[in-house]
Amino acid sequence: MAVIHDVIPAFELFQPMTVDDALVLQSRYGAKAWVLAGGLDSFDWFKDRIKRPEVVIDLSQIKELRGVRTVSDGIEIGAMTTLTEVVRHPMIREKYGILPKAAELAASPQIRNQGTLGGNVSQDARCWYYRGGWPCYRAGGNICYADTPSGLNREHAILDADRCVAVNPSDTAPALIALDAKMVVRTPRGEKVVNAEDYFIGPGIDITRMTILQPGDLLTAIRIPSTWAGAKFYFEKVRDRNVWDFALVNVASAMVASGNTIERIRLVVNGVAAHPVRLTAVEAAVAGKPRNEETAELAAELAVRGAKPLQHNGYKVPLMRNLVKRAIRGVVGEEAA
Amino acid sequence: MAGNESADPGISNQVKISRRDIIKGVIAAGAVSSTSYLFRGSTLLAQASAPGSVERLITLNVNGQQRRVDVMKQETLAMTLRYKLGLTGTKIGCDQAECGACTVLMDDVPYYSCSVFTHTVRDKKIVTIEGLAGADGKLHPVQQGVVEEQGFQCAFCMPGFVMSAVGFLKTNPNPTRAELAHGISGNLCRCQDYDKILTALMRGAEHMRKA
Amino acid sequence: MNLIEWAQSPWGQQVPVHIGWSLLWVSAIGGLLFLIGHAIYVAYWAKPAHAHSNASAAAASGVAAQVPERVARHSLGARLFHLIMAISMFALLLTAFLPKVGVRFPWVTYHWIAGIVLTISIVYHIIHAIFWLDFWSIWPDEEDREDAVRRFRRALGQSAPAPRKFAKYPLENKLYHTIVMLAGLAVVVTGVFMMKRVQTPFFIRNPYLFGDMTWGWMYVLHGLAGIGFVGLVTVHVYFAIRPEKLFITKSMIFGWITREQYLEHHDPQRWPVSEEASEAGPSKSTKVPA
Amino acid sequence: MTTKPTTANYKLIGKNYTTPEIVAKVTGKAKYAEDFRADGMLFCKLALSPMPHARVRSIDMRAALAMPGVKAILTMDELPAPADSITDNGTVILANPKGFRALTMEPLFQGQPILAVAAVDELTAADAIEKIKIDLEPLPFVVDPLASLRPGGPNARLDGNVWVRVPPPPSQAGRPAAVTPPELQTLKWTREDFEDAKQGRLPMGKPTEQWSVGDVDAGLKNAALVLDETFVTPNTSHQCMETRTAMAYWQNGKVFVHTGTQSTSQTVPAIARWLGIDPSNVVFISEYTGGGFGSKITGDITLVIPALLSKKTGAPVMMRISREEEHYIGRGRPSLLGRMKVGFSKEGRITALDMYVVCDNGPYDMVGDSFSAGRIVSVLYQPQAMRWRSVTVLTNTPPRTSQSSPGGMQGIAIMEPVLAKAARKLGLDQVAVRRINAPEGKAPFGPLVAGKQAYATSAFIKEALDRGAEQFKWNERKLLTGKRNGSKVRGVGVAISTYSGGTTGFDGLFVIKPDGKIYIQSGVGNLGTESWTDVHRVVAELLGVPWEKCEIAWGNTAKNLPWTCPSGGSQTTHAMTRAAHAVTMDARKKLQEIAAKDLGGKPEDYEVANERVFRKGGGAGMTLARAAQRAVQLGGVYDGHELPKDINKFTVVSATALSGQGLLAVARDTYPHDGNTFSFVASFAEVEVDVETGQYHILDYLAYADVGTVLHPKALGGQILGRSILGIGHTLGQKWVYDQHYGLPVAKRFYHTKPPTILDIPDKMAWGAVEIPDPETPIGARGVGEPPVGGGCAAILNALSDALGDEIFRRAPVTSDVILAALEAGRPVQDPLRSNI
Repeated sequence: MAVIHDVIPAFELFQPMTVDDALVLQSRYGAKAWVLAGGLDSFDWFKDRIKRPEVVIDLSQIKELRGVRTVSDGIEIGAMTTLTEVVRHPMIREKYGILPKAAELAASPQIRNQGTLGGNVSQDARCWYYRGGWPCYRAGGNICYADTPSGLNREHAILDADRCVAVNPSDTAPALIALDAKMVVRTPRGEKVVNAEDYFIGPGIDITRMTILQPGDLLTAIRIPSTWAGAKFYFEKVRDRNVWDFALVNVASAMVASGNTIERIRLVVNGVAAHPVRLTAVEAAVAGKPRNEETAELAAELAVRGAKPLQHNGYKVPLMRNLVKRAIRGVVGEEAA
Repeated sequence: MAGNESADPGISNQVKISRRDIIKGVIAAGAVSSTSYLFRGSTLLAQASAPGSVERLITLNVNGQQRRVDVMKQETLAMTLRYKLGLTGTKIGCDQAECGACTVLMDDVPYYSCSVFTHTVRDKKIVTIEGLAGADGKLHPVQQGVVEEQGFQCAFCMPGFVMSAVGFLKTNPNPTRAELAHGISGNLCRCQDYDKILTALMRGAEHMRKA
Repeated sequence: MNLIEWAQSPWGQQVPVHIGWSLLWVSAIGGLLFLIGHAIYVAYWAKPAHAHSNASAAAASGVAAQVPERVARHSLGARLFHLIMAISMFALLLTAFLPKVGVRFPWVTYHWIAGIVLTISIVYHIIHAIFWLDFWSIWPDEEDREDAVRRFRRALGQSAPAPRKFAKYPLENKLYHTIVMLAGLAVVVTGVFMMKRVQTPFFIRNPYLFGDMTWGWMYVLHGLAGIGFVGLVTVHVYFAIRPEKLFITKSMIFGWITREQYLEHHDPQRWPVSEEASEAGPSKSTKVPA
Repeated sequence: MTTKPTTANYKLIGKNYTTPEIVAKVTGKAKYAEDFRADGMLFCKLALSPMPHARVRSIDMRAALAMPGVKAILTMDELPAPADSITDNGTVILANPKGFRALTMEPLFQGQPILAVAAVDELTAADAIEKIKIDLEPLPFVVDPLASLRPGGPNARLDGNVWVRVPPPPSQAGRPAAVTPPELQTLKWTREDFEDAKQGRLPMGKPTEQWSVGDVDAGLKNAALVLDETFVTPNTSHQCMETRTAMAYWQNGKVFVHTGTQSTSQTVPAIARWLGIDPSNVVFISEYTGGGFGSKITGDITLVIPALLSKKTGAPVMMRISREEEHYIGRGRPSLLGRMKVGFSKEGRITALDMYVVCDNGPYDMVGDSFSAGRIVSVLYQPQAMRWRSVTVLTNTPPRTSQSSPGGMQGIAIMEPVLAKAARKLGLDQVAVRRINAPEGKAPFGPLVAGKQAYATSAFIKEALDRGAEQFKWNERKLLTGKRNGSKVRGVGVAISTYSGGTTGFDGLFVIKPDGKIYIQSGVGNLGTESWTDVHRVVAELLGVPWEKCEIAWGNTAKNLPWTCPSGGSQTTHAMTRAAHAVTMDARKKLQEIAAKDLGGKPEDYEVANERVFRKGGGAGMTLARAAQRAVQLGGVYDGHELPKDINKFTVVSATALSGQGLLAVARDTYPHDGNTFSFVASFAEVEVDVETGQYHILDYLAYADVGTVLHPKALGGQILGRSILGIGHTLGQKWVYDQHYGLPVAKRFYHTKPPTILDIPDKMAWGAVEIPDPETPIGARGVGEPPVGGGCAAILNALSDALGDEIFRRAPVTSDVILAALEAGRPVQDPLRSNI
């Protein structure tokens, strides 16, 4: 059968108005259904005719999934809130500045106008073999093409790889983990709330999924506790092009310091594993230490411990090291972050 | 529509050359009638009535007009605009939300129309490049800026850039050159005339502020 | 339901990638149905197999005196092997299929470690069986066939000579061993190659050892053998706990059976209790005249 | 024409103006190929090869043909055979039977079209493609040129792995020798040859082509410094914003084709050749083209697919080429693997240059990039002795073709880092080193032909260097570089660059009608360089007619256009201002003659200005409108009923169709032209590198051009800076990525292949022009499309090595991973010897 990567195949479209209706549809069509948020990840799959659902459930009409609400402890952001809305939201900018900073570095203006926070954190891997429709582990196959003697893995994982070496491409995910955000998930069995860092899974757990979401589940909102409101934030994304490009590595940190001493910190790196990597060991090690080059060096060395680079992504080790350094001590020569 | 009224000079010339109907049919940016079969119907059978099931025949608000149009479930806005409404000013450069040539405004916000399902924008006000100039043909200030500065080269990316700029300038009417560059950074130009494009669009912003 | 999952190779060719995992349930249910069927058969149709010929009875009474208290049935080595194999087999099945049924954990490392244990134990067993054990005792022979036919005809109510008593192993046991051996060799051989596809301390990962098609079929074979074991293990456990077979199960633990069990189930001519056979056992047996 | 004419007194030339089509562009009314519709129009989709090299055993299209709405399927056996072509001077170019064709039964790269389906809509066509069974037999493949040259390495084609130019057959009396296609041969290097590869040096096995001038070995022996450097340039796709979409239909035996092109006129014979029909049966429409950069010189051969499907189905057929398809069939610039042994005197003068290049040609028609690279290096750096050797290797990757500054960009990118390193080693100023080697006047270059080298018409690159260095404040900036500020370090770079700047011998055609207006016919393709209109400003300028009174017909061969150069190789500005000048002189002569006939005296007593022809020193005269009426009455040569003998037959057809409408001016450019025309650019850049992330950005960029007379400043600026960034893109990140095991590309999206965005360009950009007219052409104007490309690429490379040192990169692009890995290891870590990363 000849292959063609153009023209979206026909499917049935549903545009529920409420989350309940969406869940009904999801349970009715199960694995046949594809849930569409902003759609920017989905369109690639559809147009390349690689993933071809019979039914698409478009969440765009569900009002309750949009907008930012203040809740008892912190804020709740609807999963369908666009990245632009997050970037422009005055209160988020003021208290949780790292999130808009990360969101603004994602993709391009048009994509941020359409792409949603829920979609950005839940997006699929960008491994070019996988996206090219090669039948790899992540596509349900029995091989990883990127981790072979001739594999092209410049953009791939240096940590926690298990057969598949793809990385998580999200920019907002590490920021949310740094903010200790909680993901609100509706399942057929009711609602559950999970820590952002537990929302993401590696290939060892499920090689075909990036998150805990199973068919029938729906991410409805993201809660950010006030724990880290107004903390000292650092976010940096290193990429090839200055717009519309995925992170080679990005780093997100939230730090509370008294004077020059680090009281507590949350430190997350993405683009190095199939899930954002929270560096708990580093967090513990630098707590109570002065915010200086020495501490930064210590953190950096600790961070890359156990890194297993592939042929073409060895540079990610020094890159991750340096970004962690910067997250601790800021960029020398610039205002401390 | 702009598309329909502007019979292409090249083509009208051919109309002289030949009298056969098929050529009369060749008009720049075809009439809806000639293109309504770009896509055939959904291959799926009529769906069971379910919450959120959608009708194919919808009304779109495009450039201030209500347009009735038959839209497939999987149809993108770019295809609807180009092949069903004859608005070919909206270009398809990559069809993958990467180049911005298909950028249109929806409620004043720039979107990649190649990556929006037409059914999701029923309730939005859509403006394409054809809808910028006044009915009297008076150019939009941003268009004016482009003309004055001879912005762009092959101009395939131009409609998208202009729509992005107009959308951005509505939120930030007085940007620095760098801010404008960020605002329109979702658009690609392979003639790489970026420097002149920025000059032209900065001039457009200036006109917009005066207007 | 697909028997085999196919995919389009990077070159656009249809290649198998693995079996349809729904076959897992087929195998499990198949195993259950078999044991239910067998239970019913034994309960209602199976005629008592002990109506045996006088000749053998006489022989039995004749030899009874010489048969030791405890007849050694499984050497320590054989039992250890069986134990280790059983453990690794369970580990393999759990690590392979729990994730498939929704219990998710990083299973690959445990799986290949258990796989190595199984492989080594099987290699040991083959060598041990060839050089130390009564190698042929486990293979079905002509007499087993005749007895099976007899038993079957009697079950159908037809007249047939009474089947003889078993030699060392009952036919079911032998057949089971044969199937397990085939499936076992299949998983082990494919499994060893498949380790080249994952990160292990032993190889540099190289999935391009074979072509897409060869690998595909290898995965299918591994999968088929794997789910096969689900049914086989179910059946095995079933037989292990059947009352009339319990003495065999015990012997796999303690290594010996009683004289009574020996005389009741086994034909001393087909399984003469000899020094070699009993030395491993804890019995103070004396030689049986041939 | 030896004295340098001045441009000061022009009224239109050198002035900005609003081009005639820009309003249509900015309002969305400009129609590109995919914007046309026709009643009953069908849509076609392509089935592409999934393998890098295979043979089609069988095709089962029954299921597809059975689908409602599927109208026809086209395969290779329905394509006309490749046909010879004939140049203007009658030279026959023999068809290459091994050249690229629209469809194939032996695909030589992934993505090569095997068949096309026409259906009532795209969805049906696409679904039909998936119903077609194509049984393919995989064949040996190679996606890296050196891999193919290794002993026992695979060949991209069953009958060879390298192109070799062969001498033409003896020419028949009177007719120039035919141009024969290159020959496919098999070449393998020895194990010993590959020893060098171990040190990351390009192996230099047996070449297939070479030339040499002067004593290279002596030059190297007597040099104060000898450098031996290997550098690799990337394969890059043209990635025009508009894909090579085409629409076609047939009417009364004529085929009407809509698609993008770089030449309206020259695409007609190409279409005729590809379809095996007479040019008079081709109507070609292309008012607007969404970028070409060399990939659409005469449209694209795949346009025959909708044309043939249209013939087969009797309905118009639209072939919308997707972005992924464009990646496969949209052509690309070949990677050059280069090695330079260069000897320098202590003053930095190049005493000898030994150049070896391996060209990653792709599987089809031979590209001239490696030859052109040698030629450009030779003219730009004027080595006292030079040897050039090359192998053009076939790989199972998309077909290559000229891309802005084909070979020039690569040659300059390979050479400039060597020059930069030499300057550092010799403790010399970078500008000075370039100045001392830069060409001047009638600079010689290239191989010896009949005992002597060819030479340039003129070169004022030294002026460009001087003025550029001053404007860029080079001497101040260079002192501030290389110093760390936190994790940031700055560097400045300069590079010189050149490419051919024009051709000669094309036709001009316009009619002065009784309404007093000038109706100018333009066969130039409209790529947005605006040369299609700029060159005709010459007519209004020399006739003294306001631009508003000039109407230009373009973009549709039914509008009777003259024979014109293709807008490639930066020819148009030079070639077509000459033609415009020639045709204006023809009009002036005819006006003078008409005036003399009516008002007495000799033609030369009359002059033409202010829309009139009148007796010198005032007195009797007549308006151009009146003269146009008289021309019609007089007929003959005046209204086009008699035409000059030397114009192209294509122009004859057009002029004949226009005859009798007014004063018809038509002429061929026969002006003398001593030498080869080159344009030059001096590029300056400052970069800032962050050594903790490997990221860098360009703070400032200046390109100072020597392009002769400036026609249209804004358009020129757009070209100089736009094409500079095209080159800069090759440094920033543009590349192909191929999986060597399957021979397939994994980088097909923009976010993989990295064309520069508006946020990747320099913070500040500026351009200048020395504005010294070329003495060998009447208006003094040269082309500018290509020359800035190499300079842009190399200026950034040089700025990076100025900031980081020489031992960081061995290839372009230079991305953050390359920089970080090299800084970490203290040496270049990437494998420099692969054309794809």
